[in-house]
Amino acid sequence: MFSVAISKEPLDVSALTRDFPRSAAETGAVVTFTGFVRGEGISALALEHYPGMTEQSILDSIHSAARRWPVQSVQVVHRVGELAAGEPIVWLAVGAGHRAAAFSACEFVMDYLKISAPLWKRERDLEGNWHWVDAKIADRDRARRWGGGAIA
Amino acid sequence: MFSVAISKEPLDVSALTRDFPRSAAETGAVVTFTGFVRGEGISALALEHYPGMTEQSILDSIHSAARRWPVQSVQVVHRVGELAAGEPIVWLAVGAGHRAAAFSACEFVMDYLKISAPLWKRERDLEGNWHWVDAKIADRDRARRWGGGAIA
Amino acid sequence: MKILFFARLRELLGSDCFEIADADCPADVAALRAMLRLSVNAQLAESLADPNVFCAVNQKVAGEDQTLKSSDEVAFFPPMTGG
Amino acid sequence: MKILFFARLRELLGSDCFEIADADCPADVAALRAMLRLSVNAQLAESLADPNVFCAVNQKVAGEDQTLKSSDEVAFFPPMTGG
Repeated sequence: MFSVAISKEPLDVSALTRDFPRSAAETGAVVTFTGFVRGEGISALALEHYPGMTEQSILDSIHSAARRWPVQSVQVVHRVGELAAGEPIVWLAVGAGHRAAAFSACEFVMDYLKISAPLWKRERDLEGNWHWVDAKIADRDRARRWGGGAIA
Repeated sequence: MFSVAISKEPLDVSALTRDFPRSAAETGAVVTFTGFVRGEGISALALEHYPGMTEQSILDSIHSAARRWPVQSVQVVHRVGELAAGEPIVWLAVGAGHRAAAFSACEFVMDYLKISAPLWKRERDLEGNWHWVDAKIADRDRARRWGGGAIA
Repeated sequence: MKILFFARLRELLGSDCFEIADADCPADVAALRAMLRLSVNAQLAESLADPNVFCAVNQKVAGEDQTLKSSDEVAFFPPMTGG
Repeated sequence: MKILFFARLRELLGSDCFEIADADCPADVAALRAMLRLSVNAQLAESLADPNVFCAVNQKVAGEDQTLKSSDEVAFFPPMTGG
């Protein structure tokens, strides 16, 4: 059960957590990641995506993770549009039999989402001016830890 | 904000997720782990603890993680008593500025909780007989990945 | 043939797409970049020359030598900053 | 002086604690294990000889040479299986 959604509405992390699919017989571990807008020096954040390609790209990262670790369910919801400080940007959950697979797959999908999903952030500074956020070299290096051909 | 609780009542993971402390200015990442009773071949699970030592031991693991990574808040709630298949056993959340610290600290605390917190599982098989669960060598090896002196 | 632009590139273009006649469809991505650089403002032209600016063909990131046909969906965008 | 037992060891003892006279308080953990092995059933005695069975003194895991006094809280338990 792999699912990806792009949402213009605020993410209800508590409801997503409650409804995340699990098997009472087989799911021993669920790892979630939630990314939030950090309000340091900014008054708002806006996210733009490439409809269709963004969803497919995240799904590709999930399938790539599922070939590496025995995961049962993976769900990603990514916010777009304008967000205030403290709002969730992205929620990701991985269900697996055991925790090692759940932790690794969750971190892997986030690392690849960061460098491969067409999403772009702009920040509004405290004077009200919008600036595009530069991509981080560190994100690319982090994703490379997992070795080559990860998205293939 | 580090907190540890042992609960005789079922864990409400959704409410715990909703109430987990965050700073709108500084928290960019929250990683959670939830462990569940896997129902394969068992009809129930029971957990016993050492009141006082169990809480302190988990808190020691949290402090040890906080010395290694810049985390802002860590919360652990561990269930004891009798549980049915599919019920959460443990919930752990880590809030940090960035995801790398949140992922590492979350996995570290789980690894150390497994080998250092006085908690013991019994399983009831499908015939109704209770059996103590043996400790896994793999858990010890997993915790050792983090290097020596981790709990010191 | 519509060429889509996203984020900073869209702002530089002042529009989210740029049209070229189907008959003018270039042979590959490199040729498309070269053609576009002659038609857009200096700042966007500079961005199109940047190897860190991606080209996607039919919603997959494409290399410079990927061949093009006029029915392809082509897009240019800067490095991703989601998550 | 009360010695606490948990999990499988508690079941083998048939009780969650074992009392010894304060005056009989052994010098260290190794001496306590040896003393207890003479007082309990064979299965529990075997477990107490197992180096994988932990001894905690005042709620901290203790080595065999840790000295004891009669006011210490001492506990024995098998390897942990929580989480």
